[in-house]
Amino acid sequence: MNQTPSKKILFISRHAPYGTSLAKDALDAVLSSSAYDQQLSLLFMDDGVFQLLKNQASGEIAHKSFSSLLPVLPLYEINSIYVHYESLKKRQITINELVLDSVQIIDSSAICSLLAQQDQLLSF
Amino acid sequence: MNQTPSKKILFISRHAPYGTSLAKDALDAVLSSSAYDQQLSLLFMDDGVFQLLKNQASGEIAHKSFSSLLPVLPLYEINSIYVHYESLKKRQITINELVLDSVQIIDSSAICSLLAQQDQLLSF
Amino acid sequence: MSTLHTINKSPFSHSTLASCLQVCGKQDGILLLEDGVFGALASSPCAEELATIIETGVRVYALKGDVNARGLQEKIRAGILLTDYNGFVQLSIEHKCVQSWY
Amino acid sequence: MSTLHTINKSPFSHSTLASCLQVCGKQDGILLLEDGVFGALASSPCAEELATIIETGVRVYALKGDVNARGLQEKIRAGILLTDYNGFVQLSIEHKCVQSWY
Amino acid sequence: MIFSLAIYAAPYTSQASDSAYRFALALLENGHTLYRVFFYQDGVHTASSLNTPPQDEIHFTHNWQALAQQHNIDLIVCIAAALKRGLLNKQEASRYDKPAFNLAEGFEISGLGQLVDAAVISDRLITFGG
Amino acid sequence: MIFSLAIYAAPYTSQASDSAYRFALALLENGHTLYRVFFYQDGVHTASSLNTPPQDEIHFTHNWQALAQQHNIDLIVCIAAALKRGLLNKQEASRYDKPAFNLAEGFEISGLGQLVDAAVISDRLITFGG
Repeated sequence: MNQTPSKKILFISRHAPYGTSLAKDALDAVLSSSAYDQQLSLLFMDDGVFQLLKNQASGEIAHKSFSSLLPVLPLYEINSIYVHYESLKKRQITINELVLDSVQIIDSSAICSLLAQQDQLLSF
Repeated sequence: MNQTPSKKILFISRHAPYGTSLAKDALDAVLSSSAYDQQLSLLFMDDGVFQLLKNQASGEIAHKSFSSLLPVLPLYEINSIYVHYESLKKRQITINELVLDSVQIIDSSAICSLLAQQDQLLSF
Repeated sequence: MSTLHTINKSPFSHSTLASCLQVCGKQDGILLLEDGVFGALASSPCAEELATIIETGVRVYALKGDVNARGLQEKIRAGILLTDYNGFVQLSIEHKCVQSWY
Repeated sequence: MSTLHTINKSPFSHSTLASCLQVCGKQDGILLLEDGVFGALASSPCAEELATIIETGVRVYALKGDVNARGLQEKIRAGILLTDYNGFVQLSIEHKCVQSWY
Repeated sequence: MIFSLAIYAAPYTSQASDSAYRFALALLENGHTLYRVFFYQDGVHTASSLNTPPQDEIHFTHNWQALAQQHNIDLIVCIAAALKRGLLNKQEASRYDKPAFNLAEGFEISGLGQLVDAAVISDRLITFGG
Repeated sequence: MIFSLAIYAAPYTSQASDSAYRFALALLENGHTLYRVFFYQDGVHTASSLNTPPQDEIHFTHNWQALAQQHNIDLIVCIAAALKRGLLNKQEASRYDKPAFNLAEGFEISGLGQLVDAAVISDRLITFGG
């Protein structure tokens, strides 16, 4: 890794929490990557926006809740956290229902530009 | 199994061929069950109807094609093979495109009754 | 006798709930579990069809543990009944067969 | 620079193609593979949006091996380009990034 | 009432694996019988003796072993699905000249016919797909 | 150009496993470099030495081993995903007191950081999800 210049890497998390391990796998990948000194961002879209809901009480299904996991993100070197506006709207989720308040809500065309600016996409 | 009376068992195959192993797993389950002297039927619906298309040339993806596998069904003790009418219609598939000609095309309400007549459903 | 339908996928990303509603009879029951509980939201793509079928007498259930895990306690639409695994077992007995849409 | 989008699920049962089309820009490309090739049918739920996006200049490809395997040789709609794995590699080079919708 | 379960979902990947186990617990608590659990497709991975989940995650293999022993449940793994996915008992490992086997105690490898047999013997067969 | 692949799909269950291998073949044939294949989620099962597919099905484990040896490719299996899914090398088997190990030769167990490392080192990272 020594001489390689820093890259813009976007993690795209599109799956609902709990039903499959993909949402958790994406989060683990983001957190493990934070030590690598790259320009990391994270985008929630489609059912992935459900990960952001407050009041997840996953005690009954024996998993740590995303409501409690996601707030660690700002402590890591994640430059920006994006949430797809149309995905929220379609699910009638409002901004004050989200567990993170430092997110940037962006629409489809902004996502198109965001993708185009990256050096790599990690798709989950 | 000795004294148990014969049961009506319907296999429901709802997944497209090749993309996942579910379609093949369903077919294998049907064929393995034919030795058990029960009243077996098979229903294709949703993307499962794609299994029935003629001219599948799966040589390029290293799987036996369903076009060549499904014609063995009538040789086994499968009482009836059903295909969901609305699933065909939605995909604009016509009857003469199907590799089996002994199938019964039934609509949604007939499927509702068909399910209600069964002793067990095997969902694929 | 009738059929219990179980749905474990989100109707926002999978068509299983829509498929189930096509063939669900008046005597049948529907159980939403795992990511299927997103189908109990008022914003669900199948919300209208679900409302119609509930009016005809079909009982639609959602697994409480899965609803709570996803933070949907306050967001479930009226007419959806909450249940637990004991209820799931009971439902599977009250119906003759179970069709799993996955 | 632009993005190559790959779709490997049937649009009749999954919403991945619809999601992709929402954010696909004019410079982007789309590759349908595995069960994603069902998206190349005229009857696909996303057929209209796909036609619109093709008119704006987006190139939409389908993997020939997956098309033939499924018996869709004669059923692919006009405007969809057939390619193979060498073409897939080439497309991934011509675009800056690849987003896999699965 | 006699139940059987068909589990097609991979443990640790799909929640359906967990749902199936909870359903089994509930039916047994309610005084019913669980005749057989049939593991097929990626469900076969449930039966690996090498599964090593973190302390704070469910150990499905141990859970099913304990339940089967307590309630005399048939835990059947489909042989065709198992072999291609790297799940072998001692005999199969030796037949195919493999250096190890990984089928956990309490699970048995058998044919796909055991699925329809479960459907015949049981009053209810419930499928848990991934 | 330098490529890496991320494979999340289970072999024998999802065609994506096959697509990934064919993509790898094509990129190598076209003179490009494959730096690393990172196996995560159910993709880790690709690395099991016990996989025993029927003669007429693809042997993904052997195929990747051969390709890696021929072209000097890093085959990395995510350790967290592997352990819970019953994929162990000799050291992990001994650490967790397991009776056997099943990581095939040529594959290496390592941390999730190797995924982002692959993204950094490579010009293109392509994900194959199940």
